Amino acid sequence: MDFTTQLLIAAISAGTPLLLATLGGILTERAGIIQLGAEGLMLMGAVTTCIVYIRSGNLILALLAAVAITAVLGMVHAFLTVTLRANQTMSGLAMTLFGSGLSAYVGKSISGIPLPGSLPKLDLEILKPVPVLGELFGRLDMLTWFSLLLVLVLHLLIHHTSWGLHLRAVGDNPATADVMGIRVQLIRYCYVTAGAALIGLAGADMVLAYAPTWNEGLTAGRGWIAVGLVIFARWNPLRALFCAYFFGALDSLGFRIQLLGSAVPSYFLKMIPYVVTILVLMYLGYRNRNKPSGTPESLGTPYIREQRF
Amino acid sequence: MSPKPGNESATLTPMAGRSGRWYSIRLEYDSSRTRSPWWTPILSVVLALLLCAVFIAANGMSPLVVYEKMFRGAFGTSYGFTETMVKAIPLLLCGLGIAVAYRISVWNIGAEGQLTVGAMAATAVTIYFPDLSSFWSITLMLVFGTAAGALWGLMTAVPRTHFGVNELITSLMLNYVALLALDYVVFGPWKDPKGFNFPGSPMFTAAQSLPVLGSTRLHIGLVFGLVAVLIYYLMIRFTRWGYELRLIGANPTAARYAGIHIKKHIIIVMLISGGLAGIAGMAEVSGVTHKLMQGISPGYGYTAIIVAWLAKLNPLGLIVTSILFGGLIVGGYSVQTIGLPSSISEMLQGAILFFLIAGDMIHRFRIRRSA
Amino acid sequence: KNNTASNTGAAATAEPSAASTPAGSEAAATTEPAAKKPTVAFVYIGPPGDGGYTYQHDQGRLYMEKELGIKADFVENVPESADAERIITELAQNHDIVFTTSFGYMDFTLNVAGKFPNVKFLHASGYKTAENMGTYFGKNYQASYLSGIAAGKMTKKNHLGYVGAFPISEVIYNLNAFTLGAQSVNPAVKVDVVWTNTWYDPATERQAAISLLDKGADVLLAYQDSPATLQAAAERGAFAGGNDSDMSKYAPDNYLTNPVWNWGPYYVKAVQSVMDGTWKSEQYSGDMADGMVELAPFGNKVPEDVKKLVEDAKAKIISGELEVFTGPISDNKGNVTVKDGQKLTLEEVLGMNWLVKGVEGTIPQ
Amino acid sequence: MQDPSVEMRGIVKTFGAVTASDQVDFSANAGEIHALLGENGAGKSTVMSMLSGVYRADAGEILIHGKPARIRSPKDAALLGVGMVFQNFRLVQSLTAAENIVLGEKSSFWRGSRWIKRKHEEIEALGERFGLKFPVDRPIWQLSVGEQQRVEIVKTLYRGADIIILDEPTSVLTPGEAEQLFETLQVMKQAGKTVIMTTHKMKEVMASSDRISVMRKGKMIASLMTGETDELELARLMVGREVTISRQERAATAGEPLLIVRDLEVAADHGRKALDALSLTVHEGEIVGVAGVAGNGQKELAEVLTGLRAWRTGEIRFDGSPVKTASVRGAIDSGISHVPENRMKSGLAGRLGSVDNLLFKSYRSGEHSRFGFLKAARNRSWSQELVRRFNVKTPELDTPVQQLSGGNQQKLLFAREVSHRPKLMVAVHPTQGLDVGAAAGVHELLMELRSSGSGVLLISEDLDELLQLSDRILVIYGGSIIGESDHEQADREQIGLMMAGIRSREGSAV
Ligand SMILES: Nc1ncnc2c1ncn2[C@@H]1O[C@H](COP(=O)(O)OP(=O)(O)OP(=O)(O)O)[C@@H](O)[C@H]1O
Ligand SMILES: Nc1ncnc2c1ncn2[C@@H]1O[C@H](COP(=O)(O)OP(=O)(O)OP(=O)(O)O)[C@@H](O)[C@H]1O
Ligand SMILES: [Mg+2]
Ligand SMILES: [Mg+2]
Repeated sequence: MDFTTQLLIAAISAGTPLLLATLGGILTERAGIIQLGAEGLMLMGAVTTCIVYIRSGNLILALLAAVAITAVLGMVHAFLTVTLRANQTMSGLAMTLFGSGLSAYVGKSISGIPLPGSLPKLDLEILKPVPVLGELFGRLDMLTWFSLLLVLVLHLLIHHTSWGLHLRAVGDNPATADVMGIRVQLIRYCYVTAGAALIGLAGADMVLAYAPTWNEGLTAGRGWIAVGLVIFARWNPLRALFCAYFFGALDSLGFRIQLLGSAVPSYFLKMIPYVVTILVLMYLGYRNRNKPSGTPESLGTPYIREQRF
Repeated sequence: MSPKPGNESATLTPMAGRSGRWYSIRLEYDSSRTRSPWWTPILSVVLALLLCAVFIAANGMSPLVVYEKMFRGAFGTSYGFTETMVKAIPLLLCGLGIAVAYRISVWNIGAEGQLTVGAMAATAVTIYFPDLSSFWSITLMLVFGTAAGALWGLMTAVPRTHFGVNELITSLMLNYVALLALDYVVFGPWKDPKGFNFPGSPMFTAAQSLPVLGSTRLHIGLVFGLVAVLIYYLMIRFTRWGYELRLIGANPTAARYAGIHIKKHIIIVMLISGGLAGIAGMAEVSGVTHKLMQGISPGYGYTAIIVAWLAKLNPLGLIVTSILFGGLIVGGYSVQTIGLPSSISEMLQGAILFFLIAGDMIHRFRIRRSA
Repeated sequence: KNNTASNTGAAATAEPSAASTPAGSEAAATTEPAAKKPTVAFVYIGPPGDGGYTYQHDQGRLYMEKELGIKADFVENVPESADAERIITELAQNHDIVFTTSFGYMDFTLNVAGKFPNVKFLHASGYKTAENMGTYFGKNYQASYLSGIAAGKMTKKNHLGYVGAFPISEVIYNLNAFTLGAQSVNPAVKVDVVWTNTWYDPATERQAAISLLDKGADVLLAYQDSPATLQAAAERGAFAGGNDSDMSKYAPDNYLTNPVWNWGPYYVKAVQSVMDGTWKSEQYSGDMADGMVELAPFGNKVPEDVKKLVEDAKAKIISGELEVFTGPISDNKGNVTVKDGQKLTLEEVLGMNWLVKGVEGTIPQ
Repeated sequence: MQDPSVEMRGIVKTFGAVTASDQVDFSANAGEIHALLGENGAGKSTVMSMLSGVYRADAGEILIHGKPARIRSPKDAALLGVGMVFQNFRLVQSLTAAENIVLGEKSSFWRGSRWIKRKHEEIEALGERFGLKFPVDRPIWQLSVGEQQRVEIVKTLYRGADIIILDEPTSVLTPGEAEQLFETLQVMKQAGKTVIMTTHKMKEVMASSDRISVMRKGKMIASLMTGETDELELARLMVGREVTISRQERAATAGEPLLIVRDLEVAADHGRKALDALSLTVHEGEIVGVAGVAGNGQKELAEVLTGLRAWRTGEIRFDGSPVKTASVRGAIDSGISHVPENRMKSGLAGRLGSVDNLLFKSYRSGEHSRFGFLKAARNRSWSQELVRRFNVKTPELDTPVQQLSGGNQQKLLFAREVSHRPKLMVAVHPTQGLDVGAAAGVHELLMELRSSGSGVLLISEDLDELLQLSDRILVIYGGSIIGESDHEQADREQIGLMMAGIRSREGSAV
């Protein structure tokens, strides 16, 4: 295997939870609601998976539980921001704080206990002989395949279906969507909930794929990275794939450069993704200064039917 | 956020009425009620305590005992109280900076990074000018700390004003950059040569440390914070600049029509915001830890966001909320000696914020009967 | 009871902590008068459930509680920052002995020790002491050396990998010992090292491990708090070990072994000596001989001959016949750092700042 | 008499203290074009919004085709066959015209290219039938206002509405385009639809409708057959008293040239040309009116002159010296004042009180502040004085101005803009949303400015207002001035032609 293939494999492995969380963020924000609670939701997803998996021994049940719990938390966010029209930034921050605290609190009893198993891998024997693809896709786990599938599904959903059209309309101009008979608040609830569930699944993936046991603070800031990636990917699932893997690759590249005996301190290598994000966003801002930016136009503003414009 | 009042029916429960007519009770949203009552912060703290009480009780402990312990730990003894104040200092300074920015809807979440670079710059003074007199080292540390924080704020502001990049993202990313830079210096160039290779700068000398109150750890940084609050209060109330911020906050479009350069103000506000966090960083190294090390801030920059919001960006309210949160953090550790994890304090912070933002909105709804 | 000059705690006298009261009275009922039993507190860097460093301290605490019939308090997740000083102070107000279990507490412990002369402070892994403050730590590099022997025998490619948290002395001397151990049985072996700059972040640790595996290492050791390295190695069919505690439960078939801490006996001894009034400030350094440092049980697939080899070396270390850092040792830049026959003093080990020959990697400056 | 297809009885709607619709009864028949006439702010949009489900009535009932209807959301309304073209278009800018039209359609989950192609054809055919043409596959932000309106109309037709409401459809159209719209309405009428059109333009009503309902201050005043009434009666009903539209006699006061603009070229928000070689002159003591259909560069012209927008090429001279860069402060300091188009959006800060709102432009002057500190007490008494002099009705000086009535808000704004004796006033739609009395007050203020020697550039869509006040009327089209006529010889028809882009035969552009 050559260096690039190895790096790609590592990028997929490091990028998958980021991808899931970013897709969750994209769904939420496409509907016009800012989601800064990703870190808290990921932690809650991870801890729920661990508790249920350890108690029941059933992986599917554990994943379902993680999705269910984070979906409920998503509904809390939706209730605050959609129904009560509370400040979306603050609601997200509250979610992150509460989620970190609660996950540490409820996870006390099971921390350090090994999970009964890990994610099943799909062995694709037919792919094996194919040079690069075989190595890349021959042995990916179930959630990685799910995330890849999801990218495709969401891309098609957003751009080629009636639901996607509704979603885009709600995010860009809820007043118009409303008069066209689209149930703005309902759609917002649905997508905020679904988005939160996906972010929770990202947390589940982190614990299942990386560490076979729960410990508080397991995500170590990945949720915040996902928040950045949503914007970096400019609310597009296909771009999210590349951005998440790009971050994953940089994560891994740092170690590979260390191993090449580079004199550059690893701290600077680790800064790259953050600095690159800012620079790329600045470049895009400059390039698109005369065009609609691609940001869901109503992002951050609650919709009130009888409010005048 | 729109300045125009509007109304909307939120919920409806139709009831069969007489003669074919139908009636419903509904909640109507009235966005002109922007000023929420003074008691919402208090109520939200109470409700958050109640919510967490459920979790404490589920852990088989009496919430009353726990809260009493927390309160005692934070405010019950003079030692606890001075420690609460020590915690309140960075919260107050960062919270103030955040409040300035939020006044004109600049969502700075980068106080953490700004604080960190402030601490680093202050430490740089001790490393590169080790032999200055007490007055000069403290002054220089203050100047450097402020300038570094302000620079970090500027790096958030310029992408927003000149490239249209959302400041939430920039400030967040810069937090990580700052923390990595901190790692670099404490493991690399500024590592204490006599420190057995452990990360951290050499200890500051007495001349490089802020004066403290008696044998406590309460340092002069508290005065920085209070002075900053006072200046901020006066500026907002009585100066042209305060008036301009008020206009931008109320209606940015109108402010543009009044000849106010919003971009310039975003930059100014971020310089101040970052500068104040930088002072907090300087005060933390020079007043409390007396050396630069990893984890110089256990998340002050993030907690300060809640502190500012809970105070409704009001300078005097900030003093109260920063002490409250200082107490929450201090008390959070105290409860551990009776076997409760410290995460309860984080949960409480999150819950307070949840209830606060909900409470701020709920009072805007009123019940209405309609056909 | 120790009412010190700066003891401001009304809480301390009027209001003993809720947890220590029942323990005290229970003890009173069984053996000696309660007044003789000291109150003990621990300051932890992580949560006891971390399955690693703090977990082992907590096991030690529980052992001590059982042995002496004392109930000890603890405060977890104490950052190595300004908070530590307050927490240590608070604990000093109503405890007789305070164990601070992480390096970063050193200066804070020292500060507090100055204010509470009647309280005994014991700080793990540091080097500063005072009249009422001692230090304790163990030569876990001895066990690292033994892990190295096992790894050196098990590797098929003569290529080991080491995931280091931070380039600090503690990690460096363990890495060096590991390398020396491996070289003692397999002179051709080389060790690649990467620094993660985090104690606990499974995602990052996994990437570090994968990078090492991709470069060809087939046995890994991780000086980290999560079992992520072990999991990554298991997926590739490689062997790995962790740190601080027995991690075999996470992947029994791919587990090698690693150093583990066993603090219990020391805690019993220290508290007992305070009870007896014989306590003196010292820099206690435990080792494999007194059992503070141990080697975790081998994984399922470690062959008998390898175990045998390790057991032999262990016996020699315990008997004092074998000392890990005995010259000649040269660093990986070609300088002779330990001359032939020279043995490094504990101080020199604790300040180690160079990598032995055979380690591929650098200490970032 | 046939059964009405829409009937509204006793409809009440209040917004805070404002009763926008007070016991309104209304009915319209199938196959008729029904005009709802009323002043700005009379409540036309409010009543129609309740029919289309955007607002919910506080009281009253609605019958559609004779059956009581519960319209609680736009969706309910759509199911009952009610479609509305809003005054501010409800279009998603980032979506194509076709996507906007099919929005909300539940059928066909999958939207492959075949489906899209079929829909494009369907929509084009529908447009063809009613004489409405626009590019179906372009995003809305690239369409002109007229095209956007056509999209809106096709949208209602596509959704099968048989009750179609058009809210102020002609305010964004040229007379020619309006003519075309009325033809479309005729086709719709022929097809048996109920067409309801709100407007305050009596001429249009007379020319195109079958029946007319008149609203005033939230009340339904009358409902008449078009054939049985005339403009004068309508005007009386609409404003509640006799009005005569006449041109005032006036002395010529024009002096030296004050503002000279030469060959100005300005870019709009998305990079297109908004002003193209525009030239004009305003003299001291002169009111220059700018007529034109919305979206022809009026907004940009006002913004350039008040320093809000930079220009690419061209030359601006004000008060004898050249203006070099766009600067709002520069404009304020050199004596240009500005009454912006939408007072609550850009003229006032609704959450703040009168003092803060009055200080907008002058807070930097030595009179109101010193060393960066505001002279609080002085500013209060100064504001008190202005509020008194301009007769602004406000409970207290600190009452948020969003609680004032529209007329009082506008008075406050004028008080501010006039208080520092401007040399030039750029006024954009200054009487929009005001009742006759308040509008007359504004007109008086503008005339006062004129007689005191200031220049006024009056940008308005209200031709009557322009004809009444202006010394000269310029017509703006496609970003340039394409015609001019002076007070004496101004001719509605000619101006209307020019607004459609047809250049006057005799005169060329200034
Ligand atoms: N959403 C709203 N919130 C508050 N007040 C409103 C709202 N909608 C309308 N009003 C008020 O109701 C009154 C009637 O407004 P409406 O828009 O119906 O008038 P209109 O006849 O359509 O006027 P125009 O010709 O200017 O469109 C006005 O006083 C307006 O201020
Ligand atoms: N949002 C609001 N909150 C409180 N009071 C309001 C609000 N809007 C309007 N009012 C009050 O209701 C009254 C009527 O307002 P409205 O805008 O309908 O006046 P109007 O009859 O249109 O007068 P004008 O001709 O001056 O526009 C005003 O006197 C104002 O004080
Ligand atoms: Mg209207
Ligand atoms: Mg009005």
